[in-house]
Amino acid sequence: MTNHIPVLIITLPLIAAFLQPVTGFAGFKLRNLVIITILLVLNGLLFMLVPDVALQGKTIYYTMGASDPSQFTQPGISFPVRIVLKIDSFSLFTGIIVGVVTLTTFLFSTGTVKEDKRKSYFSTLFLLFTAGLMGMSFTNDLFNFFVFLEISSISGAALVAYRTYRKHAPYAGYKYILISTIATTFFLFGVGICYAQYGSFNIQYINSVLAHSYLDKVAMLFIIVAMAMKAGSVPMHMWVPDTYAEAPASISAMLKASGMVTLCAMFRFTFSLFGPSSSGAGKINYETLGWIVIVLGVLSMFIGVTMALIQHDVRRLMAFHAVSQTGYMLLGVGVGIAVFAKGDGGAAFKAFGKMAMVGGIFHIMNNAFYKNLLFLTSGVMERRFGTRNLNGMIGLGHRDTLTTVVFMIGALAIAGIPPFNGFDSKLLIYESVYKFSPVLAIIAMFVSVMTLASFMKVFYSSFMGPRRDDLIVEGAPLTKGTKAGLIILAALIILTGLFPGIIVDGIIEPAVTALTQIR
Amino acid sequence: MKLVSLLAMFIIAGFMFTGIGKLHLPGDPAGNSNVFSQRSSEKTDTANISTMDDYYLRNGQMETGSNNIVTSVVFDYRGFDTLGEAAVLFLVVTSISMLLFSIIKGKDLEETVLTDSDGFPAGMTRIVSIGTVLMLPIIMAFGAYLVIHGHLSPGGGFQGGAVMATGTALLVISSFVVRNLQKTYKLFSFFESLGLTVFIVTGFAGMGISFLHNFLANNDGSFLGKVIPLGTNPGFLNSGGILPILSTAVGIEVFCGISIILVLLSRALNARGSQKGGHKC
Amino acid sequence: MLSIFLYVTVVSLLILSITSVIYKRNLIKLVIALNIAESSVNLFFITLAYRPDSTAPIFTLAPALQELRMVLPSPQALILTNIVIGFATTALMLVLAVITYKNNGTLDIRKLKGVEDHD
Amino acid sequence: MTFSVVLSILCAVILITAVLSILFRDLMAAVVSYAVFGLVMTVIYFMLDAPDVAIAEASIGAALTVCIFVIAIRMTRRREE
Repeated sequence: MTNHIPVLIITLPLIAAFLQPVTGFAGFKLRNLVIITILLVLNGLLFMLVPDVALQGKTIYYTMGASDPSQFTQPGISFPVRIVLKIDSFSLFTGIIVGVVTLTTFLFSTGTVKEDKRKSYFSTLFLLFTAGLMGMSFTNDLFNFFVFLEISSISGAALVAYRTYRKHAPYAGYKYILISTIATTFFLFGVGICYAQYGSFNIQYINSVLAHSYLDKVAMLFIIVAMAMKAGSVPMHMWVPDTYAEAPASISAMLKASGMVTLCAMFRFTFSLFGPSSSGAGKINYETLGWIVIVLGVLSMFIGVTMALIQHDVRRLMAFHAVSQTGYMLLGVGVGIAVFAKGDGGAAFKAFGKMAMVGGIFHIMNNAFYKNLLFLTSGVMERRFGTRNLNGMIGLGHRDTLTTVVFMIGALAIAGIPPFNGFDSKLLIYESVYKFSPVLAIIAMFVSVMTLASFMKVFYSSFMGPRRDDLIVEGAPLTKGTKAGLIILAALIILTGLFPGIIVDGIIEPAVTALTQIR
Repeated sequence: MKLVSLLAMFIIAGFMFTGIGKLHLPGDPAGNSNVFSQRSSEKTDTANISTMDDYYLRNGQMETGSNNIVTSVVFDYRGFDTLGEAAVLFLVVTSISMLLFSIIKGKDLEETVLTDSDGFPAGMTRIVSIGTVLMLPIIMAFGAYLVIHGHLSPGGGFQGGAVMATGTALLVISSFVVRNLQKTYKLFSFFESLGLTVFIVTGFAGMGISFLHNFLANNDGSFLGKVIPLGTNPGFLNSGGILPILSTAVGIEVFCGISIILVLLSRALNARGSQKGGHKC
Repeated sequence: MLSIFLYVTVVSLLILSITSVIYKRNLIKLVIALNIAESSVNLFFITLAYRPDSTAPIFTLAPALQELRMVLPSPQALILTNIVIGFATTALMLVLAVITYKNNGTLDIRKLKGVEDHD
Repeated sequence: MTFSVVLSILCAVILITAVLSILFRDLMAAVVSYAVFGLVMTVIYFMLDAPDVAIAEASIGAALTVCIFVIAIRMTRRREE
């Protein structure tokens, strides 16, 4: 059964979702238990793959419906004719992010989303969201990726609009699906152009015969624009604050995970699809592409953090920080792309480009954890005070010790303060980017300081101050599931922060190697 | 902001228009243009094949036992996409139920329809009602034909299910509003779930070899496993392996899913308090 | 000649729909525009699949010739999937637009703008 | 030759109906225009040897999409502001 793990990871949440109309009758406790079990099994399956894939560098293929699923192609032909799932270190890394985020988020949502008739729909959509993100991580087929992109964006839009009684929630959902549909249309155009030239949809096969023609560049433009739009990078970031603010807290966290997966996919398309093919040297100008990514990253960092400073709405503030943090990853990986295919035989890449990429990719993981934690705590704050406005919150620290502590951990991590995980990845980015261009590193540090200032504002205004029980709308203590979700995330942040070497050597470094094929 | 996006749009348009001239044009065939040239009689012939589509055209018929190559691509070679697509429809039906049950409340669920003396709905003229009653069986039969003959003639699960759902649309627009929404919804929802479950269970049934493996095809004489001759032939209904099963499952799922969407939307239209601002057309 | 016509139609439809997404303000009109974009993608793929003097990839209907030419099957299969996905997206967008109208009393993006702040 | 002429006329019809369905300020008229768009698209698919896609487009693009559009417009307002 072990060689069927790739397909099980995607189909288990699908089956659970399809059976929801049946299991939904069994009462909500059983239903939640079933879903938590499935998410735990998913995480278990993912970590079962770590020794083989990440540590030994194996690549696992799974060809749907073939007589020998572990082969990439059938005997006698050089191209795959069926859909292939591919698990290498990079997709495993993406899958682990999705697994951890979905588990903790669902644990959190068991206590915060009201148990009523519509909760059954909520959990169905949540499972499908998970399946979509897992599929996006593992598929090696462009059209299959499109299908899973649609699954994740449609379920995301419906979940953003979950609280239809709120005035603007449906409009936020509408915005999200509008942007997603435009992005998927662009993506499909890019896929069509690739297909027109190579007659295949398989990423690895297309890369092996890539001719770097003019049409390839057009296809790359379409695909990368689509992914950047979906990940919420700067020119198309306007939907992010509205959507993240109106969604339930757990769904904001899931949207963030979806953005991270999209970003990972964008990097995979840059390197594994349009990267220099094995047949010839790269003719696409990677330095220009890298600089475009860097400029997008710097703009995202700067605009995100400046807009965040003036917000009074806690969720919009965090959403703008999400844009700003995306900038760090784009900066790190952009530096990597810029020095990726330089004429010096990869010396510059080995010197600092790879470290920048490790920093950027590591930051994706760290960001997924602490941003998730911050969104979840903002959910607790919103629940307590019945508003998202910072002016209406004061003195929460007197009641909710756990929330205060985990918020503090998350805020320090996002600002890059030493014992937490944000520091490790930011340090990698600073060091390597400084070798590439000192100005960029200084901008990145400056943005980090502004982030700290902004989160101190939130901390002082909502957790400090006199105890005001009259402002509290809902005083019920947090349920066990909610607490478990928060504690797991906080523990992960601290552990990653204390032992970054293990994570970097075990997961991140193999992921970067799998992406760039440069050891 | 608008100007910037428009500018970006024009840049992309420029790229596209310049790209058109360089695209593979439908005049010059990529790969082997003749389907049977130098085709050996083995089940899988891999000689002289240069693209994926060539492979489908030359081997699809023998490997999957289906005369319609599009169906064999949809349900066999790229069956996982189809599973995802069915999941998208299920997902949208779930979302729409979730969103619309906040508009449709209590009494709307069992609202009875005004009928005239013969039991036809009073909303439209008699011509529309009787026309609906006459058309409905034909549409349903055509849809069912498309689903069942998906591996022989144009058609398949999606098309058949969608055609059958136009029958529901006809019922909706001729004001045959469903009497008891709760029961109808549960029925449709059950069958939708059933279709999807059949699909995924069929996929897992081939798991001894791989997910969605066509384990029934070409088992001579047994259930759905008839071997069909190479080339033009009238086709046999009991060929195709798991394709007819998957096609039927998807057909049921699409029919029920789209029906739920239509029924819920029409009930939300007639729900109390929603007439304000609406226009008759 | 023929193919250029089809490709120009595809690109014009895409540009038309994206431009109207940028400039139109009615939520339902935006859905129509996106549907047109989706149709343009579908036409693009079907055009890619086409070969002159060929038959549809269905052996039941094919003429019994020695030299049999067929159009490419896989883009058609993908477009079947895309059409259903497009319908699903349209339905969801329309329902969201309807509920937005119920909550705010307008479908105009300008009037919906700027209301997201504090509440 | 006839094939090319018919196809180019249909392409022109497609473009005209698409532009009309964007320009009409009466949403119901826009949707009717979109229905014509879907029907002509069906004919084009059939001419390009894609009968499977043509059936799907005929039932979904020309019938069901229009049906849900009409319902949605009846639930909101008919004219653009």
